[in-house]
Amino acid sequence: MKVKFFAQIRELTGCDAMELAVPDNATVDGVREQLMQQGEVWREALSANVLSARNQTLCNGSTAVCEDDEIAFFPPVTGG
Amino acid sequence: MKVKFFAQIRELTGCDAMELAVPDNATVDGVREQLMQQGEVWREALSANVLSARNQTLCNGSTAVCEDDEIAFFPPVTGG
Amino acid sequence: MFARVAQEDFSQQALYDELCAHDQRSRAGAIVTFTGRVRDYNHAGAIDGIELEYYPGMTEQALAQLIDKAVKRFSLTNAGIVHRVGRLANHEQIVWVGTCAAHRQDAFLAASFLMDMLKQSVPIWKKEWVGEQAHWVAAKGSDDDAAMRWLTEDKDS
Amino acid sequence: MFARVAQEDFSQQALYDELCAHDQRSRAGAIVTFTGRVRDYNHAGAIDGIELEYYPGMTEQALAQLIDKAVKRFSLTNAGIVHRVGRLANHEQIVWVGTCAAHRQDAFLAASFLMDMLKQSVPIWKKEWVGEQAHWVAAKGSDDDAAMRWLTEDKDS
Repeated sequence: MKVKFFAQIRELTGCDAMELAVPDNATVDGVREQLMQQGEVWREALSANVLSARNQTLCNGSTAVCEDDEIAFFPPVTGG
Repeated sequence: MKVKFFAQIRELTGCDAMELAVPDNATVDGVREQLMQQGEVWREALSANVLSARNQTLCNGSTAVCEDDEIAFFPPVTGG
Repeated sequence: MFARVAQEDFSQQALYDELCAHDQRSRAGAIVTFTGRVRDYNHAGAIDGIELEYYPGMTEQALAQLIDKAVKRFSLTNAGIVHRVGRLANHEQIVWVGTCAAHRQDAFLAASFLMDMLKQSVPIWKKEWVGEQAHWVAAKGSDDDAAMRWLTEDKDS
Repeated sequence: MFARVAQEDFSQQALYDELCAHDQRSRAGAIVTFTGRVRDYNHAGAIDGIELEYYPGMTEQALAQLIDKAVKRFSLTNAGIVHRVGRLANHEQIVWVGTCAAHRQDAFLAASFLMDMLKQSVPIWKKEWVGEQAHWVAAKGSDDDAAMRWLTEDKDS
């Protein structure tokens, strides 16, 4: 699956996008947990108040995801 | 004193402005009463819901007036 | 600040530029504009334009006082209003209001306030034309209610 | 209806004309615009411009959905939104919202709604520059509260 990161999360992790293999029956929270295993900086970046989107629509942690999805993690928005 | 009329009142009376001599200690209501003496059409025009202004500032019926004033009578406003 | 009565049409860009150029601190984060246009219908059906009468002298003064009140009440950095008079065809621009403030809520509230109060306190009267006939428009209770909202808040504070 | 993300600056007149040209019934009596500009200060002092990051694809989609929601909720005859991204200097234009409706209350409410919801649901993130340093802006509780006002009304109805 494609995973994207924005703003503080992108800067902290130094990563704007990655391909990730996820198990069957994964959820957004599962993906986030998996990413946080990658190291301290990932844990820090993703443990704060983080929003998520599945296929460019806001979703919550319990949303189911599959291999073809585009998942994104980002901080609360501050446009306008 | 100068008296001005606008909108329906101007049209009904056929008068947009006139000079009027008023007694000492007159009020806006007194001026209005005096004008209504001029005939049926004046009575009709000035007996409805009428606003008044003294020297271009909204005022009420009990406002005192003097010879140098400009008094105006008009219906509720409908601009915008 | 500006408050004008005009026979001729106005330009959105020119008024917006005028509003921002004279913005007190050139730092307004929020600018709101309202434009009112002639609707081509009323409650009874189609109309053929309107005609606006005003009280030269008092109308300009009432508009200026309204702007002044809005600037103080909502901490605006600038505000302006232009109201046309005379005969106007359907869809023509009638009135423009613009407000500048540091924050959006003030700019929105002030523009609403200006329109609500204008409809209650500025001497302008509207006739609607249908063919060769023109009828004076009656003041609307809903406009009184809208203005009352602000006046009641005045009393409370 | 239009909803765009843009690097380049926008023209007030061009957006206003676009909004009115595509007004469904060309009969909107009320047009409200909101323009947000870069303020030259924040709570801590002077700043030197901002930088806006977005999520290509999702941001455009979120703006379009927001416009759609506002048009339905407030019976608008048209609405549009443009949000800039990238590096912006102090006082530059950031965002423009325009609404057309038969009556002024709908046009005002819809423009407020669009700005409140934009600040809560559209993926755009702001950095403030001070000299050579840039800091991400934290989401404001007051913006959540403003959006909550509309969301609570949704639940009630």
